[in-house]
Amino acid sequence: MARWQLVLGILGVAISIVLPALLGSAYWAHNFLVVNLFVTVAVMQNMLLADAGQVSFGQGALFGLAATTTGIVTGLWGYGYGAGFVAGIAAALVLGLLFALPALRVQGYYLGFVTLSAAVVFPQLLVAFDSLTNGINGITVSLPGLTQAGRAGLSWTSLLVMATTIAALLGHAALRGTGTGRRMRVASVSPEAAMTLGIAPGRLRFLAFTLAALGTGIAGALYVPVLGFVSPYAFRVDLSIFFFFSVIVGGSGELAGPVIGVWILYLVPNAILAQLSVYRLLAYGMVALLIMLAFPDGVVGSVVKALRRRQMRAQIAPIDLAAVLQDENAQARNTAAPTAAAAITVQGARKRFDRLLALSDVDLTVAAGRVHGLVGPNGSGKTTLLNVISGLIRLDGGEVRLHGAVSSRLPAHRLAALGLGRTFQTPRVFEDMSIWQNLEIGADLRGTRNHWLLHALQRFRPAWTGNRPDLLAHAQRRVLETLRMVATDADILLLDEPAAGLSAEERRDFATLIRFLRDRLGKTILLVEHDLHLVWRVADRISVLDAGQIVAEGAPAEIADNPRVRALFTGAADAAGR
Amino acid sequence: MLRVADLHAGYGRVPVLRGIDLAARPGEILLILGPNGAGKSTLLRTIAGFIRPTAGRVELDGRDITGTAPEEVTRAGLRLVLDGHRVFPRLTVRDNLRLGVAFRGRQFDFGTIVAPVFEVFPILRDKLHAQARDLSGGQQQMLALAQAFVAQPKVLLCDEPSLGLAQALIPPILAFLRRWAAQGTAVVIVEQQIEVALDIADQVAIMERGAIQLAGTAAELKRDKRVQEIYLGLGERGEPLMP
Amino acid sequence: MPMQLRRRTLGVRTLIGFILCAALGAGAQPALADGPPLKLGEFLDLTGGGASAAEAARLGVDLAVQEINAAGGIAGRKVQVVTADTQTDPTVGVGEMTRLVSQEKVDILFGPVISQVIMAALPVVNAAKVPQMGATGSELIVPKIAPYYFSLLINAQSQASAVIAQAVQVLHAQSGAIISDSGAQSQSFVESMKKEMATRGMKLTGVQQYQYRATDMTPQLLTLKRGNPDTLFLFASSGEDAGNVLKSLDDLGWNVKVTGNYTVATFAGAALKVAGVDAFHAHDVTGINYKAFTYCDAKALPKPFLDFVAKAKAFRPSDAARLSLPFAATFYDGVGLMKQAIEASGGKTDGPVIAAWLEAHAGDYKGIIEDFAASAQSHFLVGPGALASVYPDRVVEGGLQQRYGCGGS
Amino acid sequence: MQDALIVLVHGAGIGAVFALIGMSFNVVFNSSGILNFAQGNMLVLGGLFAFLVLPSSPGIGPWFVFLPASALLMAALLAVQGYLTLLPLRSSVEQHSWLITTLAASVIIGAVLLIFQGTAQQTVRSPFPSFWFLGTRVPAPYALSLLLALVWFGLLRWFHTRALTGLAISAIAQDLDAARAAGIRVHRLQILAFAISGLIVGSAGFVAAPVIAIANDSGVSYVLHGFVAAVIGGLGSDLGALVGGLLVGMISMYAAYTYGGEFQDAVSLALLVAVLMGRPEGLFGRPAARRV
Repeated sequence: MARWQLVLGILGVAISIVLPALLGSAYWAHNFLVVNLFVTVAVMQNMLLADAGQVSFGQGALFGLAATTTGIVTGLWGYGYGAGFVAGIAAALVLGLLFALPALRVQGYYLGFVTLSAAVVFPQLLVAFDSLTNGINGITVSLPGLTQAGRAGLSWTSLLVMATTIAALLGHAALRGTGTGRRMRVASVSPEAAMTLGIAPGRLRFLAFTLAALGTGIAGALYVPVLGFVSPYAFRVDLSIFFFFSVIVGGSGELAGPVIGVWILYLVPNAILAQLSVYRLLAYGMVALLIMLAFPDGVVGSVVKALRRRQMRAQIAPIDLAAVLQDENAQARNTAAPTAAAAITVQGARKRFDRLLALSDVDLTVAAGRVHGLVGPNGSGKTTLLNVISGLIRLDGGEVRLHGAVSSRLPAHRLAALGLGRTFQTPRVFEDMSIWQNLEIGADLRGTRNHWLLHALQRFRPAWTGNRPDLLAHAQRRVLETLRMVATDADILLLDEPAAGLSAEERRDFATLIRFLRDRLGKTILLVEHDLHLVWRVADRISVLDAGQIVAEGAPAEIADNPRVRALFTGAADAAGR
Repeated sequence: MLRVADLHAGYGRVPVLRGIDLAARPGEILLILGPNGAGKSTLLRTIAGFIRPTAGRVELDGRDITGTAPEEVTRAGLRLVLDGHRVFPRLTVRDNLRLGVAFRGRQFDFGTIVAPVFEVFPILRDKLHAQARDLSGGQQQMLALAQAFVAQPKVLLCDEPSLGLAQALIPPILAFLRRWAAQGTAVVIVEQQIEVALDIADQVAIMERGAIQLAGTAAELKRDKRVQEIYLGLGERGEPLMP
Repeated sequence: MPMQLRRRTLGVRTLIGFILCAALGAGAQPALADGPPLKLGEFLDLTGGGASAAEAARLGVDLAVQEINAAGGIAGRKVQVVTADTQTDPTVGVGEMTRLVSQEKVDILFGPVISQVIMAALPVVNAAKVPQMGATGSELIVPKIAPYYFSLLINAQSQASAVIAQAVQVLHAQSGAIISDSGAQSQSFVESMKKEMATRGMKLTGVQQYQYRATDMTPQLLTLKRGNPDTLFLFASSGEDAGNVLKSLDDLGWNVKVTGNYTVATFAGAALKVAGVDAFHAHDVTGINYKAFTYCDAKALPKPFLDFVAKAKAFRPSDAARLSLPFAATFYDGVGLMKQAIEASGGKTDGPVIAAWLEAHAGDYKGIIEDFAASAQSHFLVGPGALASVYPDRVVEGGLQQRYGCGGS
Repeated sequence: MQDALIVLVHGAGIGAVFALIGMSFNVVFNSSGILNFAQGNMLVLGGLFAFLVLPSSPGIGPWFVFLPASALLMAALLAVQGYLTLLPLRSSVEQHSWLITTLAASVIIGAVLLIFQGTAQQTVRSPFPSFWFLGTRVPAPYALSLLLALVWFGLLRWFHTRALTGLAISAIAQDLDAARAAGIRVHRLQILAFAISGLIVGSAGFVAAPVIAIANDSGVSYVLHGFVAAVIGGLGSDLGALVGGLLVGMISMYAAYTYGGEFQDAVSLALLVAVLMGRPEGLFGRPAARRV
């Protein structure tokens, strides 16, 4: 799916640099050098926005800082361009890290405002600190060795720019194939799901800002040989806005989006309509407005969406539960027979949200290798308890132990690393990754692709790599999410209403899967479920939660005639309890 | 009257409703029963236009309103009272009521139109100028119902009106709905308080896993053995629950 | 479904529209100009911080070109104008300059009005050897790095000395404070001022900046007031800004004398609208202007400039009414000077030839401004001798200002 | 001390303009979660209207006639802009499109101003004389802007808590689903909210015309300061915008006084960062703002 975009992008970059040089058009050659520098920055912005979910309106400041630093070191201090290049990138990295700091505290457009502030103030500060930056006069840097045209009309600068831009595109595509890239996208789409997969979103935000700063910094350092002159007026806030515009207009998240976006927004007003002079700004605004009205998902984004709609009817290899269930390797996994040891112990758990007491003094023990059902009416605190155990919510009082060790003060991603897995009420399946990648995210936690589950499913790999999960039916998404959790090698599984939305037949299959996980793989399972039939069918033990308290507990047969349980079936508990 | 035919819907890709057929006639109360997660709320939200159905048809007085925006559905005369006593917390009781009637224009006298409400729920008159967030849960539910009442809909959908209410409050609220229906409104209630609710209902439908398992008049269903077992707690121990 | 279908076709249509536009746009660019027309590139900062001056420059150039074409062109060639907007952004400036010299293959260039932009574009101009006249004040632009570039503006140094001469000799000021906008032009003047004050032994009591288009400068002025300077040096990039400084002075009730620069005089019209003539009187505001745009006796106004004003008003009435006509006249003169240079060089437009001619003969040209001068050492076409202190508020026809010391106050 | 007072008085004057922009953001934000980037240029258009209709020495009569005209004109323009901004949001999940459409609207207004007015900054004279207060002559438009900000604050408060339509708009902000269930036409009210924000900036631009820069490129600075005011005060809170605007005006003026004009923006934006880091929901904001 993404490959044609990558090819298109790289071809666009290469042709735009080589062709004008061959034709000897100094104008287009220069324009496309600038355009490709901007494309590089926009690719980084795209990665930051779409892959890491970070809104930055300040990338122009990073670009400008790298360029200015390179200019100072090379042009004012007289060191070589190499030194300036390195210094420029280093400066961009420092500012990138400064951008990442607020990202730990604020997100979304608020983060946008913070970075926008930096972009507004940046050129003013360049002027204010003129003793260092040469202020308003700017810095002239002549690098004839780099800028003179060589073979086929190409200078070293144009080769460097071409290599950088292509590397940025390739790097972005490659990042998406790596575990880190996958984790980044997971953390951006659903931070809580990410944490339960052992991912620390804050760290990935830092990484994303750093990578973006690196790419933007290289582009900024290359600005110096391309323009030969650095001055504050080139790095006004408009530039930062332009980068953001380009990504959206091209299509946020699409590999080729930045190329198309920059071409349209830079070339249409500045080159194609350049003669219009004062009408140029109008053209810029109209182009952006019309594209958003005609292509709400950006140019490439809307094309991709249309193509995908056409592919909707394509055949897809279903996720075959039987294949997993019959796997020989899997059957050998169950090393230890169920012991009486407690896998999860909750003691005196208390949690309050504003006026609502969600958990009041909950005690719960889940034996290793067993399925423990947790039932109760809506709003009784079941999901809160799951969130507490999986570390997404901090307790007000009491504690949680996993295998005897206190866990309630550890963050979710640490618990995941310790072998705790969970699923969510709506399956957290990541739409913009292939089905296979969705599975790999699980295995990523163990740092290996050499996972028995992946081996067992190897024969599905071609089909699952080519297909995105948005074509999967709900039940299959549920299975996929569960398999992904299995791929993390978690030994304690928390399932949050897994049967919701499944048909009767699908529920039966899912019950088989739960039993398989317990009997063959020796997993401990805490099952929150409204479908009491399912719970009674698979659970070894059941706790009933109501208004934040455990009101009944026992083996299924023991508690079936408990009035609280009867009430659950009829719903009478809701009013009686309050 | 409200007619729903072969309705399918869900949240995103999660199917919740699987071919629902039902009808609600003026003057009658249709009670929809079912365990948590059966899709009752989804059904009401789909009828009211909040969820776009993937298939099927919703008709109001013979007019197709499938996929119509919720505000237009309300204006067409079908009013949903959301679950969890959803009122506008930072507005006063009076303003909440005024908003309920707002779309009907200005030719209505506020006093006349809310009089029947205050008769049933005098507490609302006492707290007329209090902010809704300062009301108790039960009072908020009364307000939510009153807000729907002043709109004078042809069809009223009510999602768990008794949820979170003190026991003593439930009968008057249900009685209010009964009287309301008697004026010629078709009322659909999703309820878990079946002992009480069954008594005021004319028709009953039982939902499980997104489909209607059983439907009939209240009298018929009261006699049905399976309903007695499961929903009225008259059955044997847990056994029938495990197919 | 029909809804979606419609949206998609709309998208496709828009896309096709853009491609067509792009194709037409590209096709519309004129081919090589080795034929008769002589191409004049307007390289101007039409948007961004330098815009109001650039517009006036454009008016002067366009008017001159119209007259020249009506009279048979330059060396028998019709003049064709190609306009480029630098957006006051060096990055764009380099691109536009490349377009002008390599795409449009212009023969001569006019503009810019911002030093930074020409600094960035110099390598391109130098390689193409196109003669150029702009209006920049930075002394960094010397013939060594810009051999074919001439400035119609007095350089910052000359301006600073004229301003300080006025303050010292006429006002007998021994100390001064500087207020300016943070724009490029003003900052380079501030630098020159600091140097010049140091050499003259004048005390600098404070320097403050305001953002271009600021409307309230009271905080900066309050700070400067604490230094109690004899005079306040004002460097503005727009008349409105200058007017707002005066208005803020009034708000504070600080009756300091104000010595302004060339811009304060040239764009005084706008400043008067903002602050009113009383403010000019109250602060005894002076500015620096080209002698050609000044008068002493209201009954003996300089005719060349008045003629220009009449022509400009007939040419583009609305522009003439709102733009600085002295600034326009400067560029009008520039085109005339360039014409003479080309015709005297046998119709050649090579940078080295034209530059050599201008260095040798610019002083001979008599336009509205009579005392042009240039040399191999300085490409500033207007020297300190061409300047005079003026009352910016005593304006008559077309922006002529009364010289300081003429007539009573 | 005297100096500081003067600076603060002027800061409050210009801060009132920021507060008005901030309040106009809130109306739109509360109804749709959109932040309208074009608001700065809309303010400038209000000022331009004053320039076009008021004679060079205006009387008080015409001023009072044209003030509502300016407000209504801008309301109509913003309704159109609102319609266009909401258009792609209905057909796409792309949550960034409004950002582009509003910024593009801002660019287009600036470009049209450039084409018809050139780069000149227009000057408007106030029919009201300046007056002396705490040792400084205060331009009347500052006082009028402050008055207008208070009036709009009161009007908005009344509108959101008394008027039926205003109640409906605040209902949208409080519970979107319940509002729709009550038959409130959300889309129309969102457009109406755009129009109301037009009333605010239209009147603000007209009243403040003598003290703002009416030029093709000055909108960005106003929109940014308005944003900072609204965000510091807490997006959605009119009291926040009022306090935030005055705070930003006074602090940026004070920064110019103490550190110099080149650090004016740096200081007010540092204030923004400081507030966001310490209290992300703003001084008077409620945590977790709702989106469209």
